[in-house]
Amino acid sequence: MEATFLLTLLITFLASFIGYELISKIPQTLHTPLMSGSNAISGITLIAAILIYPEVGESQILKIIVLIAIAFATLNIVGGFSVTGRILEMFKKND
Amino acid sequence: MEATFLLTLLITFLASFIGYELISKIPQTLHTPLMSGSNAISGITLIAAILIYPEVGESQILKIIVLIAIAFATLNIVGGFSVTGRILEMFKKND
Amino acid sequence: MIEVILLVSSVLFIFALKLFGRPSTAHRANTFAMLAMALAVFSAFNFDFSNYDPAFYITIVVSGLLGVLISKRVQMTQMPELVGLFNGFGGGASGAIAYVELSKSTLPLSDYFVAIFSMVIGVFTFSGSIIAVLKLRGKLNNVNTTIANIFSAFLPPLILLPAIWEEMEILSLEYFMLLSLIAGIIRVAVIGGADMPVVIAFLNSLSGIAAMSAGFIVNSIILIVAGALVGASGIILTLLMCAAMNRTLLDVLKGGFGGAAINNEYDKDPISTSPEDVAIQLSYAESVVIVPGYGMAVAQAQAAVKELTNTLKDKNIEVKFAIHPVAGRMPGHMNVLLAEVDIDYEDMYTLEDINSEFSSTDVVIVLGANDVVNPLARTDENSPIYGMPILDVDLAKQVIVIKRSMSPGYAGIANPLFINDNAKMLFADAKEGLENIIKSFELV
Amino acid sequence: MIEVILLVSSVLFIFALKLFGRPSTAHRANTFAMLAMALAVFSAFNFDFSNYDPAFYITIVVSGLLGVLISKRVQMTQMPELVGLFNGFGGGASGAIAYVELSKSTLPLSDYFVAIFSMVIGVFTFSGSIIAVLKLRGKLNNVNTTIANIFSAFLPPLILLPAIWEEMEILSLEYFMLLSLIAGIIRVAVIGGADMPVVIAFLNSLSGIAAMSAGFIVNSIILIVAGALVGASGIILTLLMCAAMNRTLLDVLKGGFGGAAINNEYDKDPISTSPEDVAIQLSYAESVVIVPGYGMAVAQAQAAVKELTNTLKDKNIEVKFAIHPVAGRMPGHMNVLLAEVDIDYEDMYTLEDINSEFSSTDVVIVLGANDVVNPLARTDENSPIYGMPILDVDLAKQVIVIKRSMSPGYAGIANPLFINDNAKMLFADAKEGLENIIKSFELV
Ligand SMILES: NC(=O)c1ccc[n+]([C@@H]2O[C@H](COP(=O)([O-])OP(=O)(O)OC[C@H]3O[C@@H](n4cnc5c(N)ncnc54)[C@H](OP(=O)(O)O)[C@@H]3O)[C@@H](O)[C@H]2O)c1
Ligand SMILES: NC(=O)c1ccc[n+]([C@@H]2O[C@H](COP(=O)([O-])OP(=O)(O)OC[C@H]3O[C@@H](n4cnc5c(N)ncnc54)[C@H](OP(=O)(O)O)[C@@H]3O)[C@@H](O)[C@H]2O)c1
Repeated sequence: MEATFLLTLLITFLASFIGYELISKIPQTLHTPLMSGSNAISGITLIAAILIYPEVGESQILKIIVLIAIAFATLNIVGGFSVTGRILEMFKKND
Repeated sequence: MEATFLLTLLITFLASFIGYELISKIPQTLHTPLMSGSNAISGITLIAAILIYPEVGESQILKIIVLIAIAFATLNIVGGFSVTGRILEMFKKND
Repeated sequence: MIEVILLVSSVLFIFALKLFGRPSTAHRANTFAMLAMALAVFSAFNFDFSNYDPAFYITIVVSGLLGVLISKRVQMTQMPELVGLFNGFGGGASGAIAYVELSKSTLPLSDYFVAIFSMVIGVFTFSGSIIAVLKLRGKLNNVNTTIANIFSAFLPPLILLPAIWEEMEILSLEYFMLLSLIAGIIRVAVIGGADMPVVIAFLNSLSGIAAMSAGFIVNSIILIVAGALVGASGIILTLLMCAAMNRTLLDVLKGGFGGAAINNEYDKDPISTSPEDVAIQLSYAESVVIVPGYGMAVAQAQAAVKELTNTLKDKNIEVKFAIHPVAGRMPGHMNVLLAEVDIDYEDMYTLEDINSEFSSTDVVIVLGANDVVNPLARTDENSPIYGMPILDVDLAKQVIVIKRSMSPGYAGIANPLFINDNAKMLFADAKEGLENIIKSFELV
Repeated sequence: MIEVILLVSSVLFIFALKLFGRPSTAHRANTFAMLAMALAVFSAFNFDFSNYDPAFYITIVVSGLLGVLISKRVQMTQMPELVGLFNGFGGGASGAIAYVELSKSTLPLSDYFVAIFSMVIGVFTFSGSIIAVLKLRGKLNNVNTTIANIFSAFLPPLILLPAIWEEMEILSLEYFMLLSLIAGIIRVAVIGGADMPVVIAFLNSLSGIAAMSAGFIVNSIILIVAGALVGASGIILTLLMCAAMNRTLLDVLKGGFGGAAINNEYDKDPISTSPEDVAIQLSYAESVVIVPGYGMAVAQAQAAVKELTNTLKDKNIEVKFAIHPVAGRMPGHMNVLLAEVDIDYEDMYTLEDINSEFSSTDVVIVLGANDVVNPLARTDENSPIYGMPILDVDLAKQVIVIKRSMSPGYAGIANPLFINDNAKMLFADAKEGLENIIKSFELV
């Protein structure tokens, strides 16, 4: 999606605002899974890595750096969601 | 601000979501001013009227219709905010 | 630059809504919203004010002044009508704009449908709101639902008419406008007067949606943001009211509720009482709960309520207000009237907060309220209000009902509370009744 | 098409966050977030998977498997470290991407600054997180704050260096990267171990902001939406923790808190007790509140807690858990450990909810908690924890403290609770102590 800079700013504001409102309401009990879950989401940067990977061109060094970014981000996403799932499983048993 | 259709949809979603979250939290005591206040905001359509007014061209009929729209929207905005202010003034006294 | 202004305006609108969340910040919310609106309007001129002729400026100034005038003149009890009226104007404006845009032949197809949508919704909001206002003023009786049913049945062929009958094609815009106008009138006409608050909140939501779609046509994000906020606000209030009556929105919009006098007889005479007796009873109470209803608004009795409250508090009697979510004729109606006479909002309790307290309350004064305290909602499965959450005043030690007669409330059904053993009726206009009680206090 | 997928993905992320709000829907929240992530990743390929070589796919698969492996292996007590580690990876990835983009000379100026920002924040998050993990594992002692102060003082000239010294210009990117790396290390190194949760939440917020700015560079809205959500989440948790300790974020980041042993003497000997005595005392109690702390996590005593709870409940003794917002080493740490052993979250109370109940509680068991029950926070203005809201266990009829010694908690100060008249110390490892109590019950 392409957008003008200010529209992007508006979206940034709206999303941050929603984040603020929603997270303020999450009870303390869930703060650990929230932390690990939102941590997993920060791996979203993987998308940027995928987008730029085909464009790095010849440079092997840059390519390796992007691959490192991909490895890091994937670890963050997969590990993060998996561990969050494990934690939440414990809360589910209580229902 | 110009934007692609889907970005606009995203903004629509984000704004509606925020509206939903915020308004769900407003206590019953304030429902009347909320109603009159959000009513005033719906006069925002005045902006559309201002935008298209210079473009209606020759047609006198269309011009008059836009003027009616402007009158309606202005009434809605000015009257709405003014009456909301009056109502809220009553709540302020209580502090 | 314009973009920055619009960004700021959007942000302000959202913070305004956030500040609306607490009585102590709500008046600042209004200032924020006004500022946001001013910025948005200003930005629409794009720094070029010469594009506009005197007719334009005169229209703005005159209607603005008119708006101020009306809003200053109106009484707090007429608030529901006023909101309905302004709301109709907002919808009408969106409808008119969509019509003008549609008249230009340059609209791309996708925008075309959005514009049709905006026009239909806007015009429907306009005519529906006008009817709602007339109903609230008591100028219109309920229309039989069959008319609406017939109209709905014929709507599909009516809509398709221009597609079939070629001569109509050139006028099809005007034709659709007329259809929406009629639809608005008929739809609202069949709905009972006391359901008008739901209708108005729903139309408020629609006017927001109309503004939002106008935003899609003229490509303005601020219309979309503000419109979405209004749309959300209206729909939430609508659903809250429906929940408070245990009815669905569809049920309300279908119309035909209330007005019908069913099962309107009592198998026992009520005990009636006098202002003097009430005064004596109150002076022996330790805790009093006042339940205001539509009758308080009609009688403009709020000042008298304040006076009675002061009298009671001076005697160290605890006074609370129990406010049902749909008491009166608009959400929060009672709260505003009480706030008008400086009653602290800390003393106003919602249904959930106070219902458990009635059993330990000495005296409950039901002031021009009826349906919202009708115990049939709990007990009679066949009652039209069955399942509606009510204020359980019948559990209190003593209930005093102040109203003019035994006639029913909006739902049109008898209220067994009136003949309960612990209830006494003070037949009087709400204001006069209270004033007489206060006078009697001076004699006690 | 891609745009539609991204729109759906954004919406899903937001609903995921909303579902996170209640324990009963939270596990669905994770599914939503995973789905949103999968859609976003899928869309990045733009339906053309052939653009990518084997190295790419191998990297993804291997690191994905590694992620699963680590997450399945880790113990619940190591959660803080794990979150910190993953967080560092996320930040590092954003930093690396920004670096690559910066290496391309085609970046427009506005994006250039955003990219620098993203790189600095990302790399800082990376190195800071690694240090935080090492500290949590106890592999690193507190570093003297003077190092950090000196570094901060020299930072401005260090940043300006490439502008002055021409030879450095070509390497300025790498130079800035190095500076950020060092800054992350030094900044976190001076902060005490028990403040690591705050640091990790703060770095979590930063990693969201880094992802968000990466979104600005590669022009991807989904990165912005998701990044903003993470940024907001991290900062809220950070501020909540700071509020729970009555310290400001700046104060925490400045470092130098805790570790110092001040005023560590008691003018009285504590009363020590035995598992048998505790068992007897408990069996006469009607209400018991258990206050878990860091010691429970260290000792992995949660299963023993569950067993004791069952034993007590079988005897019709009411058992509640009082959980301080910063008990343990991460927000919600105790809740997770207790949930692990199937303790109902309805039985876990927050500080606000339980503090008024202590005065009517028969026995409080403080299990490896210390600072969060230190009454000096209420009474001693000079104490480093003064003003921190604490669990007022000293108001209970009897307090039993299970810990291994009289040594202080993280804040490094003596706890007068231990020598209170109504307190008894059971010197033991949390797990062993509990197990002995349970055994004694069988003998009672
Ligand atoms: N507020 C909302 O947003 C909303 C929305 C939708 C529907 N409604 C409906 O509106 C109704 C509200 O209930 P409610 O209890 O407030 O009102 P109600 O049930 O309509 O009863 C009002 C009562 O006030 C009495 N009254 C009228 N004028 C009076 C005067 N001058 N002095 C004293 N009493 C007077 C009437 O009895 P007398 O003629 O004997 O005096 C009548 O019984 C409910 O049926 C509710 O479902 C409200
Ligand atoms: N949770 C968070 O998010 C967070 C964030 C920022 C700061 N903090 C800080 O962390 C601290 C948390 O307070 P807290 O009361 O949970 O912990 P604490 O004050 O650090 O005390 C923990 C106690 O547990 C005992 N302990 C250690 N190992 C044990 C074992 N195996 N068995 C039994 N006891 C053991 C220690 O005493 P012995 O050595 O005598 O056994 C110690 O006194 C606070 O100072 C808070 O400000 C927490």
